[in-house]
Amino acid sequence: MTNQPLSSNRSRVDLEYRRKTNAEEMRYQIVSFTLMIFLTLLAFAAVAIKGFTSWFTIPFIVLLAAVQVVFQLYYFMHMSHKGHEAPSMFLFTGLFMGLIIVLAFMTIIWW
Amino acid sequence: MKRFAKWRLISLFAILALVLSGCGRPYLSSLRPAGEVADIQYDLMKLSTWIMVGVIIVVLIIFTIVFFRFRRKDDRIPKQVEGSHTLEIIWTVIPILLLLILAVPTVAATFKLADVKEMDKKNSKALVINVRSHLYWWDFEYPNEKIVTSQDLVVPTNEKVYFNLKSLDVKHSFWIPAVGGKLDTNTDNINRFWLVFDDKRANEAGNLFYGKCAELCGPSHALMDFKVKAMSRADFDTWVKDMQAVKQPEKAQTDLAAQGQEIFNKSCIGCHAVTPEDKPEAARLAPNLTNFGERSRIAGILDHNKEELKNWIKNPETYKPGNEMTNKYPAMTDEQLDALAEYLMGLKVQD
Amino acid sequence: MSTIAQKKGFGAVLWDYLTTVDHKKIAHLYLIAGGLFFIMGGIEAVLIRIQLAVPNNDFVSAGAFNEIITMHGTTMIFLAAMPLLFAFMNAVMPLQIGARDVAFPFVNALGFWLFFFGGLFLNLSWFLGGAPDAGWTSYASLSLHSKGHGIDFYVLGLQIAGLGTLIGGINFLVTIINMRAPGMTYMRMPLFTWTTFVASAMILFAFPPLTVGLTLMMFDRLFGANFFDVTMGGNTIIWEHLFWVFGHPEVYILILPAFGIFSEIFSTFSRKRLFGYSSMVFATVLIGFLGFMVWAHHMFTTGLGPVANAIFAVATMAIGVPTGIKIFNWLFTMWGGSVKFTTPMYYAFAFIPSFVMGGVTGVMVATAAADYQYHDTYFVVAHFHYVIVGGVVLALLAGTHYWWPKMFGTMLNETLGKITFWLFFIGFHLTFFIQHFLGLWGMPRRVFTFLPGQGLDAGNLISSVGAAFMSAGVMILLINIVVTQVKNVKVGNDPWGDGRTLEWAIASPPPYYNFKQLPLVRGLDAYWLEKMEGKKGMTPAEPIGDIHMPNSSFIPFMITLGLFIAAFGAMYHVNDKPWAIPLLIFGLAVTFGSMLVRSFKDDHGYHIHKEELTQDEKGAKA
Amino acid sequence: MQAEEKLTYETWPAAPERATLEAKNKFLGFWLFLGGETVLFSSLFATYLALKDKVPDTSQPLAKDLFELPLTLVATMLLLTSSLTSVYAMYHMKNFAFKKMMLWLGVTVLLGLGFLGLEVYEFNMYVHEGHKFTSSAFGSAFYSLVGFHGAHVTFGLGWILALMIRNYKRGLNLYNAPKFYVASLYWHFIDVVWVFIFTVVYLMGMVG
Ligand code: HEA
Ligand code: HEA
Ligand SMILES: [Cu+2]
Repeated sequence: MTNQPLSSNRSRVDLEYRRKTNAEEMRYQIVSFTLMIFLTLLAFAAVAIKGFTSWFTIPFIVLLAAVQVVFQLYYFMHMSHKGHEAPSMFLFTGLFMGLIIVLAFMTIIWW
Repeated sequence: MKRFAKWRLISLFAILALVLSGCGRPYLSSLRPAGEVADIQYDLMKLSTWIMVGVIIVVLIIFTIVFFRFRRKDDRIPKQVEGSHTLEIIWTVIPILLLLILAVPTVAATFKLADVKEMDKKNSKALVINVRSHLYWWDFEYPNEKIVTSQDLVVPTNEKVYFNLKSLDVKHSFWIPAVGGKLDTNTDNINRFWLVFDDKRANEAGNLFYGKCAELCGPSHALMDFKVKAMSRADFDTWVKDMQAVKQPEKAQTDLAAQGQEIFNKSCIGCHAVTPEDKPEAARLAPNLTNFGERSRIAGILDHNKEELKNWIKNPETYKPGNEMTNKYPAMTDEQLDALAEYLMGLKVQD
Repeated sequence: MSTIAQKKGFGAVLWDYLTTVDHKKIAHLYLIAGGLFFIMGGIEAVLIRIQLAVPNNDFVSAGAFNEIITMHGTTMIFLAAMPLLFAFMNAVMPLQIGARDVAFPFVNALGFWLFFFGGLFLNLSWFLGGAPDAGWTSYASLSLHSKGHGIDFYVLGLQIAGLGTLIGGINFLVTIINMRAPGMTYMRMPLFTWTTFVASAMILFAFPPLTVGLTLMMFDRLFGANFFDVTMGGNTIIWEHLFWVFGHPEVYILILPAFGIFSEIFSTFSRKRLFGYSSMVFATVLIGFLGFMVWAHHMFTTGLGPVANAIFAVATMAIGVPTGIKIFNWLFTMWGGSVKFTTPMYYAFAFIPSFVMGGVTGVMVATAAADYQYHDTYFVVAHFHYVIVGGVVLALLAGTHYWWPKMFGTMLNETLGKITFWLFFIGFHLTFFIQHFLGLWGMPRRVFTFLPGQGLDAGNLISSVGAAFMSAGVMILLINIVVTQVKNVKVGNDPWGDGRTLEWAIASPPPYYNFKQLPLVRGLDAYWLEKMEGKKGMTPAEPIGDIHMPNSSFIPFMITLGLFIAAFGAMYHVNDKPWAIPLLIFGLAVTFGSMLVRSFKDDHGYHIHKEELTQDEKGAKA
Repeated sequence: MQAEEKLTYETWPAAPERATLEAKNKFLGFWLFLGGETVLFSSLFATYLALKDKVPDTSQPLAKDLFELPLTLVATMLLLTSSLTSVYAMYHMKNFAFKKMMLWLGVTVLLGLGFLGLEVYEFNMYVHEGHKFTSSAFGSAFYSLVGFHGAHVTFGLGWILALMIRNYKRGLNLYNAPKFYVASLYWHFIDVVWVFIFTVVYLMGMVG
């Protein structure tokens, strides 16, 4: 297959539009970054503040981690964009396999 | 292509001949089950074999028809068929059903064979044996009876015998094919299961079952055999009493044996105990020899006589490469070997 | 550039192969190296059978026997079966999807060299103090206990070879996803391509656990870690899990491409499209997926407890269903067809009963409670040789005969081919059928000898005789290959006459750019469709234009060589050799240096110009 | 060669990381590789969880004795921020602003170096407390998991630096844009792994 030709004389409007969407996306990125920092602080706080049982804390911080990872994947790594069908399929399959391994190692290896 | 069909026929006969020639030796073969566990497993094996033979026959029928009916005879282009939903449903659903028929008893048996609740009960009367595997030898401890023996496992018949399995060096696997499937002796944890030794069928097998190590454990893995003496409960109780009665090392009966005992006490007793008392398992460095004279094999593999015993002590390496005994004691002269053999063969607890 | 048939000196040919990034030449490399390792593994198998022919045999010593079985298993699985499958994937898959090349030609070459040097390293153990001796599964307590460097060779060699397989798998995946010709939708891909796809995906997810396992083992043996040392808090079961999390998918990585090969052969020689194509695809994917859920069926006797055993038993049985779908679809592909019994078809046909027998014993060993009896006996040895030899090896032999003309432009002799088949097939059943019974009669596996008087003598002798038949078969194949290549009678595009898929639409062997113009794919069995409409070739999907080609490169060889050297450094470091750590560093420096050179030196490849392509055409006609 | 073509702001495509076939392949291949890496790290996490606090004797420190919140928090912030800065870099790459991209990449590298420095300091501290790679299964598992991540960080830094040096004079084109993009994907992935490390190893370790 040959390389796709680049449309060389794209209109100004087009460029403007692209610039705008890029900038807008960047704003999303910052929002998600702020959220991530917030979630991180929340997780650290949950551990720093004594008094919660570990039955609460551990699921809570794991949940926070999962949410953060979704932010990373979908915003920072653009997995929400078009053309990421194969990547997300393979990544989630990998994640699934990985979870099974973790589950097995936490249940059928004796302590 | 006729040849092909003929060959199938011949092989069928060969199979038949094999089956008729017997299902292996009664003391060794899993096809000659001699206890409840082996029975359960044998039943599962039979069930699955019938299902599988059925599957194979169906496949072979279609296979044969294809072979004879659809060989190329002319240059015609056959119809390009895409598939058939009906057929596909049939050969999805029927296997699922067959597998369900197999899965249900499998699950039931798996849970049944793992049921060792009896061991945890307080004041349980169940017989428990702690099996400790070592590079190429087996150590058997009866914790409630407070005795230890090695290489020849002694068990009562017609009752559930419970086992605690562990290895002290590398992983091995504890297997008495005629009596039940195997369970690994891990280095990490204690595995538990139970077996039953059927009285009548033990008799048919000469009251001596063959046990094997079933997990590759080094050069002499193939030689890590043990034997199982199955006896009635009464006989077993007597045996236990006799063992328990040995508080001091058995006194040598003859002069030669006395010499042997002296040599033994100088060179061997560091590793081998001759009293059945319950030392901590890590201190049991080599097979306990309390009732050595009554064993069935030397080192689990050699015939039980003085000649083989002397050969073994002279150079264990030739019989069990990589064993832990080689070079742990000074070389012995022939006289010393005679004396040792005399002494060891005299180590008996039952009269 | 354009004339391929030029006579070249040996040195030039060698250099060509050392630097090639052409998937077709890499296929040759895989075929040759994999073939050599197959013979190595086969010779080891014969040694096993000689030793076990009679009781109390002392043909080889106990220690040597363990080395031989370990190397037999390891070599056959990692260095013979997989690379041979990779040979066909490389030779055929890009052609089947109508691509000019794979996605990463450079990585493709790198993958081969990693496999090759890994295998070389592993086999050097024979000469450098002893081969690994803890079984191909290398369970942790024994492998930590094992003296000498055998296990180190295993760990490092497999690590290197495994890396090669992993990047090879990624390369195939990207090729299939991104490089399909116009019109080649997923549901028009030939089944061999599909199975390559699924097997590659399985490689992607199965090899990392092996990498981790090997790394932990390396840390334990060479760098003082304690993962598996119970006295230090370690746990050997971790190794068992990591190994089988990889190990079970691995066997499907082997069998799926084999299924693919047979699918091609069945439909080709039945002159019929594959029966139930979509359910075949579905079954392939399902087998691939389920393959990851069942690994603990190798550990039924480890003591995981009844809950785990029951779950894994039932999950394992489930795999029988999609596999059955495949078996019946193959049978019904032939049903109503016009079946021509060529050598490849002999193998494919014989595969069905052979594999079904192996498959159903698989389901038998999956019944956990009964597996307490089967496990680690010759019953299991019989099971897996029935599926591997009756499935994978028959597929490899079938594929060799089937695609030989496509890869080398000349046909293997059919008569010799059929002789090979009969010898191998008879020998195979003779060797392994009786082993089911040996296992049931109480013969554990991995025993270097057995004592007389246990009723095992006759069975073992029969089994050994069978191995002799197989050897004879393989030797005839080798003769066939030599004779064929010496005669070198050239054949056309579609030498079997019944070709259906795209690889048969172009010359044998294909020109180095594969397709002058990318073909337009109008349905399943693209080439067959065109033939049925009376066309001679494919309709092009593009005008003739310049073709972009990658440059050859010596860097893959260098990157790998560095790792090979580094592995020696890592290994001898435990012996306190003063040169060991410097050697390790030097080796890694060669590797990373070569990688840097690669990334700093732009390599944009070159173009074949339109004019050259048209000239080629004329030259060929003249 | 089209990939080497000099482009301008106007001709720069919307998705330069996937504008050529080579780029598409690289992009996809790298994502698949990350899928494999997921399983790799999962295996290491699983091993760590199985061996956590498995020490031969009571004299050795356990997870709850070792880890401290502030240090982990600072390291986490450094790495998270570096993820943002590399997003900035890619933002400028898409806008064909080479200089700005390089600048942000530079910041990313600095933050990454800071993270690595903290890790070295931390490991050093543990070793002094008796928590060594060779002292227990727990130690082996801890250093393997966290160290594997650290090695990824190191490799990532080397990679980004090499790209920056190599392309310093060249400016952006379709040949190197995908390379920058893929390197930044790698960097994010390292961050994703870290999120789990600080949660599973450090925070869960401190909870007990
Ligand atoms: C190519 C390799 C390959 C393949 C395809 C398979 C296929 C299968 N294997 Fe096998 N296996 C190995 C290679 C392979 N195996 C190896 C190498 C080992 C030993 C490793 C070692 O320890 O060294 C092993 C060991 C092994 C064990 C462990 C035994 C033990 O150590 O105790 C088990 C247990 O469940 C098992 C099960 C299965 C099953 C259920 C299948 C299924 O996929 C089979 C499915 C196929 C069919 C069932 C036949 C066709 C179906 C029909 C005609 C439909 C109707 C069928 C029914 C209703 C049953 N295998
Ligand atoms: C792809 C996998 C594969 C293949 C193809 C084979 C092929 C064969 N295998 Fe085996 N085998 C394994 C994978 C494989 N095996 C594995 C994984 C194990 C387990 C190892 C372990 O326990 O750790 C095993 C174990 C194993 C055992 C059990 C060992 C034991 O437990 O003690 C036996 C015993 O009979 C055996 C035999 C054979 C035989 C006779 C063949 C035959 O089919 C081989 C046929 C090939 C030849 C015969 C080629 C010979 C060629 C020549 C003679 C030509 C010479 C020419 C020149 C020199 C120019 N194999
Ligand atoms: Cu399996």
